Amino acid sequence: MTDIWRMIARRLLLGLLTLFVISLVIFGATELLPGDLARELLGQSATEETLAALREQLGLNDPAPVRYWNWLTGVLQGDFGVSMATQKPISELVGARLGNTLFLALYAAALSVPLSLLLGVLAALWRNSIFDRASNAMALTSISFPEFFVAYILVLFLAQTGIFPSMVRITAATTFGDRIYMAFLPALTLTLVVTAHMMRMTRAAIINLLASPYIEMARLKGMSPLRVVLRHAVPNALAPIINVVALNLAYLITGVVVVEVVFVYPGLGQLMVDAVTNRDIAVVQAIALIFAAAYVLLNLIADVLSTITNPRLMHRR
Amino acid sequence: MTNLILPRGISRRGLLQGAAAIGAAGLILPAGARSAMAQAKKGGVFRIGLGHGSSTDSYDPGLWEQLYVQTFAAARVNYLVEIAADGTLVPELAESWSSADGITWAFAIRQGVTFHSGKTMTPDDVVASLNHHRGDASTSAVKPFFDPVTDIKVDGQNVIVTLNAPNADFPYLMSDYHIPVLPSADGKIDPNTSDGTGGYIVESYEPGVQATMNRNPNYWKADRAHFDQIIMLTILDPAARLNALMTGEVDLIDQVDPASISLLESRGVSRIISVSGNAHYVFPMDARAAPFNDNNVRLALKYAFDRQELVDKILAGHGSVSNDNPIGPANRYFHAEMEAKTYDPDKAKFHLKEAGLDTLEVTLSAANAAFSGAVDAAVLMSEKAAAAGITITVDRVPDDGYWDNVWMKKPFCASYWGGRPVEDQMFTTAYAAGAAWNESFWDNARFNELLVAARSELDDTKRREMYHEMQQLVSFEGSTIIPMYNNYVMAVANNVGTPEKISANWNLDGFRCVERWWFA
Amino acid sequence: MTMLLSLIIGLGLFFAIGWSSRLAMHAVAPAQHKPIYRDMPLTAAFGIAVILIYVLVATLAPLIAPFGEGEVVGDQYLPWAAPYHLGTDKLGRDMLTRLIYGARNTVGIAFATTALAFVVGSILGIWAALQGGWVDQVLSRFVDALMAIPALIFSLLLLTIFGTSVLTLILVIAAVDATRVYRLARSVSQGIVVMDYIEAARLRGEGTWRLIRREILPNAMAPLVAEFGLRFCFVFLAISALSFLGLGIKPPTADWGSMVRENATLITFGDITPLLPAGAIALLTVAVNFVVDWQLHRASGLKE
Amino acid sequence: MDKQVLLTIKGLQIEGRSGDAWHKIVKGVDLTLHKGEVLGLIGESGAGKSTLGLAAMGFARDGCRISGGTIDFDGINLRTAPEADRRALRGKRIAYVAQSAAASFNPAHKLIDQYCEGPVIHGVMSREKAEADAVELYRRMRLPNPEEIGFRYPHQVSGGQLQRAMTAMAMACRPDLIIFDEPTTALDVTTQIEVLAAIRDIVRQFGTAAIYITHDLAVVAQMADRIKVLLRGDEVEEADTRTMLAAPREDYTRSLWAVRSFARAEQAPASGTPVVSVRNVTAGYGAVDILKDISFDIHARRTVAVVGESGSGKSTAARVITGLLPPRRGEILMGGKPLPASFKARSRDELRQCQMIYQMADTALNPKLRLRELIGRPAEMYLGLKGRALEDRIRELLALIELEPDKYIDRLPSELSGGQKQRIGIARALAAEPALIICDEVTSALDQIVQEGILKLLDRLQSELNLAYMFITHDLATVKSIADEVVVMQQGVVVERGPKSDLFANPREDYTNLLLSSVPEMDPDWLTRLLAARGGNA
Repeated sequence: MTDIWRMIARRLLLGLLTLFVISLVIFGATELLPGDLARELLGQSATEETLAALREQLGLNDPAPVRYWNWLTGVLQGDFGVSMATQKPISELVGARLGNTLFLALYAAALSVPLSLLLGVLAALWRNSIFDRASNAMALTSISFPEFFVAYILVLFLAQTGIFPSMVRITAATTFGDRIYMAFLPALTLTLVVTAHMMRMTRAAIINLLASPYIEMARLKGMSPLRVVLRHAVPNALAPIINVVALNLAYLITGVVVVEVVFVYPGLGQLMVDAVTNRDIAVVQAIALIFAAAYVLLNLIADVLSTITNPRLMHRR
Repeated sequence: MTNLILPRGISRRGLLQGAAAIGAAGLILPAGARSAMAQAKKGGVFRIGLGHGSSTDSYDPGLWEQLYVQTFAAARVNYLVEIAADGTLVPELAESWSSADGITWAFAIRQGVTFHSGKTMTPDDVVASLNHHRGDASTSAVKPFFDPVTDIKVDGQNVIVTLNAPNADFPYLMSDYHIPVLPSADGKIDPNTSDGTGGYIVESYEPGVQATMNRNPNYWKADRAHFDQIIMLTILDPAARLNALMTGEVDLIDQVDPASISLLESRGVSRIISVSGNAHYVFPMDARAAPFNDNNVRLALKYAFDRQELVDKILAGHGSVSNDNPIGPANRYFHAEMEAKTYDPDKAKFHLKEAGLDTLEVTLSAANAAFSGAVDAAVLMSEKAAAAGITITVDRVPDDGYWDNVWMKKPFCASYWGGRPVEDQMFTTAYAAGAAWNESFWDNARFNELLVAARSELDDTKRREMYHEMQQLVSFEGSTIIPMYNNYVMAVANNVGTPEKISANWNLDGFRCVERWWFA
Repeated sequence: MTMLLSLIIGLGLFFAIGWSSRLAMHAVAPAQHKPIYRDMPLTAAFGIAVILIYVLVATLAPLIAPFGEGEVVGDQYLPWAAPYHLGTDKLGRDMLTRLIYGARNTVGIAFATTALAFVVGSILGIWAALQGGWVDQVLSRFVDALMAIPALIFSLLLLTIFGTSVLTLILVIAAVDATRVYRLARSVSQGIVVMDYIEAARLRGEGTWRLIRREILPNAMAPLVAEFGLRFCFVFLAISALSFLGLGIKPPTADWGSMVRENATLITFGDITPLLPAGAIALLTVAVNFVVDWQLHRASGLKE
Repeated sequence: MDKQVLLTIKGLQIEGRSGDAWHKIVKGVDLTLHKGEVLGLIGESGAGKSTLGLAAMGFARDGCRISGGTIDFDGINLRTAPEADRRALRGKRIAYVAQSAAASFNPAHKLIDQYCEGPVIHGVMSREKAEADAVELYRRMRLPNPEEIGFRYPHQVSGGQLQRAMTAMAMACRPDLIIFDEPTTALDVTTQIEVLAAIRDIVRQFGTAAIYITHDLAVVAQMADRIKVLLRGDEVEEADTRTMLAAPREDYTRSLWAVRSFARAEQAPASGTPVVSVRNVTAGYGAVDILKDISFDIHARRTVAVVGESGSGKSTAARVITGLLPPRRGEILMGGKPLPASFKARSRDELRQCQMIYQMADTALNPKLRLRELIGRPAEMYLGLKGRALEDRIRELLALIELEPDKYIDRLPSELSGGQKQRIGIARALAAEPALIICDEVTSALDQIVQEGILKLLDRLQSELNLAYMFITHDLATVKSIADEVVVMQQGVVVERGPKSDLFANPREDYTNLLLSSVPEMDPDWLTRLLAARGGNA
């Protein structure tokens, strides 16, 4: 167990380093973006005079390293600052959106992970059968359409017929049940997008193991095909499966801006695009760090789970 | 000014007659009946889905710049004056205004109006609200409006504004959406307040997502603000907006994708409202830079594309051809008798030859940030120009940063104007030499001279002549291609009632759908 | 009923194309490779046929297309009737022509992008695996950091900075993809560098470049090719998603991703026009992956 | 042998698929097994012994099919019985013990869970009873800590113990028949003895019939009542063990029996400067020393065999000499001059002098390169050969290793047999024209007849080319046939070293003695005698 704690500690440190690098990359990139916050806020009607006044007011006239340093020292003290555009604390701005994003990600995961594992296991069990080929072809088809397109088609069939709402309107008063109902279409869209990948990896990971001597041994012990796959193959295929699930969960958190736009879902992706468009650098940084942290943490969790489920790593000689 | 209400299946004439007959008979309107002529009914939750709005939107009026915040404001606040649906200037918080010389303007402020907070609105609040846009520290987009203002002071129930030069149209400027009257303390307004004197009180607001407002029970206008509640949503994706309207999740959407208009109409769940006004799409050319410094080149380009095709394909017919004229048919001094420019490759070639050229190669930078369909419009122009020996290379640039990197930086690009209620404002803003937003960098001595003269000319006929000459100059010597006036196209659920006349001043009935419209 | 009918027609086409292409390839293939083709699954034969058709259409686009790429030939949204067999788009350009040129541009760009990503990603990945130590650590940590930034938003950022010419589009998507390729190439190579033949080559005193090129790369090809197939298809989707966010290929260049986007609203009304470019992408994706699956299956040697 | 017949196989044919064609693996074999009898199946790789063994369970591997003949197990026709019925037999009445217990135990589950799976699923006994039973069988298999060992994961248990645990698992349902598929091949000789003894005892105790598959005659001699010899899917002959050993009828059987007879002529004593000297080398990974102060010399035209069980450090010694693992202390001299510790610092000529041949030709040859490049590259690199000269040299080398140049020069390694691949490894080493070749277990993955060919080739090349060999092996038979000097290693220490004849005749150290005495002999009573000599059955 101490090994695991050591690994977690080491990975967390590395994760912090990653976050630091990302904050530099993002800051550098936003610096390179043409235009600045003042320009974006005033839009077409900006004049040099008003721009200068607004820049002064927003503190955009400091040199870039100074602004980065100020931001960094703030973050190190746990203060992500205020949105320069709205003067609201970033924690407040991002908090609700983060909750929404996590809700949608978990919702989609709750649909897609069991589904893809089930399909993957069945495809491996009945490999080369009609079921296997059909599910594979369907999975491929579902990932080969752009996300927004999948979303529109779902809206056409499921929202225009009045079964589900075509957009998500979440307020503080929305009940959990309503949320589940309203967010069904975006969750389903995401499910269609990520299921294929997870299913194919699950199938491949299991089939990869079916040539192992211990699988043959299990069959020679008279175990049924289902038991062979579930009891003997799956536990050993967990590491790659966990990894691909983690990767897709990270995607569900960080990569869903298009689905957010289509379903008017107030998540972090849309907020980040807004912030990039408006050069609201503090917000961009905060969200980039949240995304990166989600990615790092999910990968870490995946590695820890892979370790825990692997007796060779858990129980040393 | 025209007002086209295009109900599905029923001709406009038939509709008007039918509604009038019902009204005359004094019958109770059956549910779902057209209600254009009916009395506005109170009640209902009006849900608006707009293709604007960002998480960085703020309450600061100096920073308002798009339809969401503009309409959100129209629900919450009032202005000194209002542009009525017919384009005339009518009182709002100022009961009247007057000036003897066009330099000193007195606005008589209405009494007995209260803010949502319960505070009474006073002339001091008006002064503070105006001063928010003045001075070196001001970050307001309309600061230039106030540059000629030398003084603003309270005189009893009046507010006196003094200018440094006569301006006959100054009261019109006070209708600008940036300049609401907000509560003040110690001579300053709080730019981040949600308070106002308007018809609705903010219940919740999440920038870039949605706002919920409830009717102000103490609203001083008795015949306005009919809905119980207004919910404004940001729905950036055009298809999502259409879906929301078709599934009954919103009652009004803006920016209907021209391609979908006929399809939407055939669904029968909503009707299209298309309002023609002064808004226009433009392609400014940098008059200082070769080859655009030669008026023959500019004329060649003006004859080298098909304006009607742009109206048909980019606006799906919801607009009209413009003769490179920024002054629209809704303006008072619109010059309708100018020689019309049509697609004429021979004429374009002729002008090229005049400029000493056989062929011409130019790059047109466009992004849909300039206006919806700008890139397609550029492509269509490029296609047609080829016949005149003109190669227009369309450079699609990112939406992001368009106004910063392209507009007024690239010699030939796309842009738009919302139209201005008065000619002077339009010309001063975008065509006067040295004006901050003179996007074509055009500098015409005669035009500049006329502009100053017309501003203080009080004789209407003379003024009309001056403005006509100026339009002629812009059209045939100017450096801006203005192919079309674009209608404001919106779609509403069938049960939304609208006045017969819908303002062409700005989109969504001059932003005032929130207080002028009702549920039938 | 129509759905059932089209399903039957679709399946029929699939078998017909798969069957005939397998026969054709079997007939054309050199003698020692004949068994490969006789034994190939129908899906793979179908995939190869589809890819060949696409390549043919792409290379011969100017010859096949009835009109010019950006040519406005008539009114907008004309119905499917001669001479506009698939109707016209919103500017009145011939849809069929746009689709054909779209094949050329989209496939060309996707190929260039993927190829670039693979050259850069796999060379760096193999190098990192081969060197180990701090080279590996620095490269991998950096790639990790880049991968932690959502791809779409990262591309958005880069494209906004550098503009959206075809070249920058290729470079940016390739840069984002290269990180994924790097990860794969590295992990595959880590399995190879411990092989005795790599040790033998090192002991022989071979240089790094030769180790990468002759000793490791040929053995890492199978999974890299499989990934190539997937990445290749994701480029269309990336372009499409970017075009959704207002960036993408410049007009009047026809490109499927942008075409899907341009016409996407129509799907809301059940109009199938947007299905054409989307279907073109989907068909190619499925075809490529059928072939990749087959190749992987052959490479793995696993008898199922 | 008039006991009841348990298993009858008649005219069995099994086909395997390669690409799209089916070819015969087993070509009509008959087999009869009585209750309680142990049948030894012997043959080289490709003889079809495992396939036949699995067919006795009514099982064909993926890609194989039983295409003819009958399999009758205790009145049940295993070819026609429904799959469910066959599944019910497997593990319950017919059990299987695989070659590599380490690979055949599922790494995800504890030993006892895997033990109990069969009895519980087959409904033979409850989980509690199965656990108690497991402890009992572990005890009988003489596993240490029988109460606890079941609660370990496979990777926590040594290879010999795992093999015994697997035998116990096979016994769990008290089957009528067990198939042993090379159960001791992967084990060290000293461990092999214990496992053999345990298997033999338990089979006898329960009176279980068994098919014992192996390529090692000496082993089968200890275990089987009868022996059947297979060659490429055909039966060569069958007889009871003693008859078979004493008087094989067929030529092929006799050639199998004769394999161990090769021994190279005794060389003159070493003299002059050694090609390579290992001087007081201590080396290891991390904080652990694998090698502890070892020294030995290798002279030209002589073969030094480094012998030891797995983990003794013999391969590490090779890595130190090649420079892959720089030593912590001590040095390597080549021709009397010290070599740089790391191969990266060595000159091209120093690298050329010392070449290596690997155990697994499959992983030692880049599968994507043709023989031309595999063999030609060292010649091109070290000797600067190009074009015609290079082509000639490659052909010369192919001829030297007895492969027809025209036929093989453009082949890929996958188009060669195991022995041919190993020859390519030799040619690649020769192409560099080295002074020393390190042979790391080069014959242990090969069949015995092929092994002999390789050994003879190496012997011939040594005298023709003046080579020095460092021969790393765990197989004492190989040592006996090819070595001039022997270095015995145990746990990183050189236990004993000296000329082969001395060492085999008078081992001075106990460990050397143990090693030597553990090599099975082709005498059916050898195991019994040895166990008795070592102090009873325990």
